[in-house]
Amino acid sequence: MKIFYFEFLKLRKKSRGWIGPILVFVLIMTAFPLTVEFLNEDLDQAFFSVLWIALMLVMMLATEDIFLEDYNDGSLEQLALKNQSLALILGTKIFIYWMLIGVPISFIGSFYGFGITRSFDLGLNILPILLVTSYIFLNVFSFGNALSLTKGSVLGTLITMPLVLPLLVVLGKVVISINIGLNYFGFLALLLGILSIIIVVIPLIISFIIRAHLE
Amino acid sequence: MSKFAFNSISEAFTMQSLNGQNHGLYVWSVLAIVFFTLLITFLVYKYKLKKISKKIK
Amino acid sequence: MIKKFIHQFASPKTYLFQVTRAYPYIFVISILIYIISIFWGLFLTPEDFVQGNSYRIIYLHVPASFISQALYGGMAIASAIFLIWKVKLSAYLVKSIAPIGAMTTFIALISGSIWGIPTWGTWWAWDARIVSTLILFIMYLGLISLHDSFANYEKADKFLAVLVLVGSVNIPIIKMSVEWWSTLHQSASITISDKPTIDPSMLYPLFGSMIGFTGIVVCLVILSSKLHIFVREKNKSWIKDYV
Amino acid sequence: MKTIVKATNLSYKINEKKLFQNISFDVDAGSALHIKGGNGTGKTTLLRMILGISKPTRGSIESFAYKDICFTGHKNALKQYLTVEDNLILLSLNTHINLDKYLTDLDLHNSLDVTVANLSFGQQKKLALLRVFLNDSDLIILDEPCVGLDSNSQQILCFFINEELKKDKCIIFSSHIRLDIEANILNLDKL
Repeated sequence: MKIFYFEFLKLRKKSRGWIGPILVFVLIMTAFPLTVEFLNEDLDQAFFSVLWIALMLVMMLATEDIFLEDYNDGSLEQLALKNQSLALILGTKIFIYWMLIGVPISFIGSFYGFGITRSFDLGLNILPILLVTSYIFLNVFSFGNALSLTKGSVLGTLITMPLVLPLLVVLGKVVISINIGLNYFGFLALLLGILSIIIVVIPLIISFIIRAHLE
Repeated sequence: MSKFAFNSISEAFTMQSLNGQNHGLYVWSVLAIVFFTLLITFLVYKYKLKKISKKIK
Repeated sequence: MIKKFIHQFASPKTYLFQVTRAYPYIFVISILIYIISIFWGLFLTPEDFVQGNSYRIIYLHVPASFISQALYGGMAIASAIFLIWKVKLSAYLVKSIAPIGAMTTFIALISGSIWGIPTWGTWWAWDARIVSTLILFIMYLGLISLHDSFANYEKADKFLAVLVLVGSVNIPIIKMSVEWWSTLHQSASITISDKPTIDPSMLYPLFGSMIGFTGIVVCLVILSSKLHIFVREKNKSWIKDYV
Repeated sequence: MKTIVKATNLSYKINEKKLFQNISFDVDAGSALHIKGGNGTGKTTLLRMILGISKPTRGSIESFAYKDICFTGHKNALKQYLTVEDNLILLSLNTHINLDKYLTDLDLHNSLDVTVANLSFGQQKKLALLRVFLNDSDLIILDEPCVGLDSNSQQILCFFINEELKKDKCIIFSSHIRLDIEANILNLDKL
């Protein structure tokens, strides 16, 4: 509970760390209609592609210095010394990032979905997808950033992008099944399944990587 | 073993198919790419090995 | 017990000596097999009824794409061995397989897209296999750049092994997701995934070319690992005797 | 006497370069160890080995401390964008009974609502040392604690360490500045 509060305090006070990505997301979603003629059909078609790509980019941006700051100021050393499990602390950290960045972005995204496609159902339907996907993205990109901790986020992006590409394929299928009115809960279940594995495994792997970095 | 699939060398070169298209260009360019990629990789590694062996000596 | 055995067997020194002895045989035999099967494939097999003569690219393309995936499997196994038993040699192998894997994936991609021009009418299709091969290629490049960006080799080895393992979990997911996708987007393009019932006269040279190509790639891996062992162990005394 | 840290035949190599070889030492509860040596002799590495962050190339090191180890190194582990007060919350020291005493001693009382980025180097170091002064552990490890400290704070540190030694705590530190502490000396230069 304490770590939960500490991580929350840290991220909340570092406003550029969480407001920044949200604003970038809003900007992308606002900017993209400008590139298309103002015909609703075109917007509908492009909307989801832009949404998923924007979500991915923003999550990349958000995790850019998730561990770097703690590494540079020595907090990670102190965390590694504690008898408490490092993986748990790191998992909490990612969770807080999701709470402060992923959740608001999901709501904004579904709001945009409602606004641009003029379909209330659709906006509501993509909300759970956005919530789950943003959490998966955060986990995977945190992994990449842990690997490339001292080497800049470009390397982290390069090595983790291939890992999330299949997710985009699944997201594309979700949109198609929502559009033709099919039941998309199978995909939601799949995403939740992936998420539940990732939530457990990624913090363990990251803690291993970070111990290796500190060595 | 099957018999030779082409009647002449020039036919083998153009690789004219039953539907009339010439596929020689594609086949030979792929062959060239595979050959040169392998060759270059071998040469690069041989060269690097030579360089580092000298250094070690 | 196992650990002791592996460590004894897998010292870079014994590896290097054994491999150098085997290298010329593998090289000559596989080159011979490869050239014969390619010759057989290109000139002696009958023409394919549907695709015409362009199908002959299969003898160049399939071995490369098969090897590009097999090499990743090899890397994953070596990474697991390295992380579990801390065998140095397997870390060297992971590192030295990566560029070779990138090369074979490159061959597979290029030959595939050239093959696509006469058969599909386009050099690129967003087809399941092509996309997963492209992702594999990017993954290889990522692995290489990850290892190269660390000055400390021990750390680089560890991170590389972790990334290879995580990536290997991802490979079935890539396959799965991408295949769903293609079934939905099934358009005019023909997928190569449904294999034609292949005639034995075409099958033998295909097997031959696969074996030959595998042998050549093994030779390349040997060279690459030799280079990496030289780089890593250049201060050891035995290496001077070896060179 | 209870042994807290036991090192046997430690060797460390970094990129095939030997830093030190065959170091053995015991540190008992209630005693201090001063690690000396010039630049690049491996003081920090040795301390990190005791912490369990780095692994020795050969030999073994064991620590029998039950509680979390208390450590300050070159990096202060302070959040630059937070105020002193928030940082104390992060360190879980904001409710400590002795907090006020040390804040006045170290002259940090007036800067509670200042962000750490606006503190001077010495003040940041003092804030980091609060973690040591208000510690709850039986093994304290200090890597160059005196860098940037004024003489007054150094005296407080010395006094504090001597007090802690009386409480049977075990202290390992490295320092170029001489401290008035009765300590066993491990000189890495002579190895």
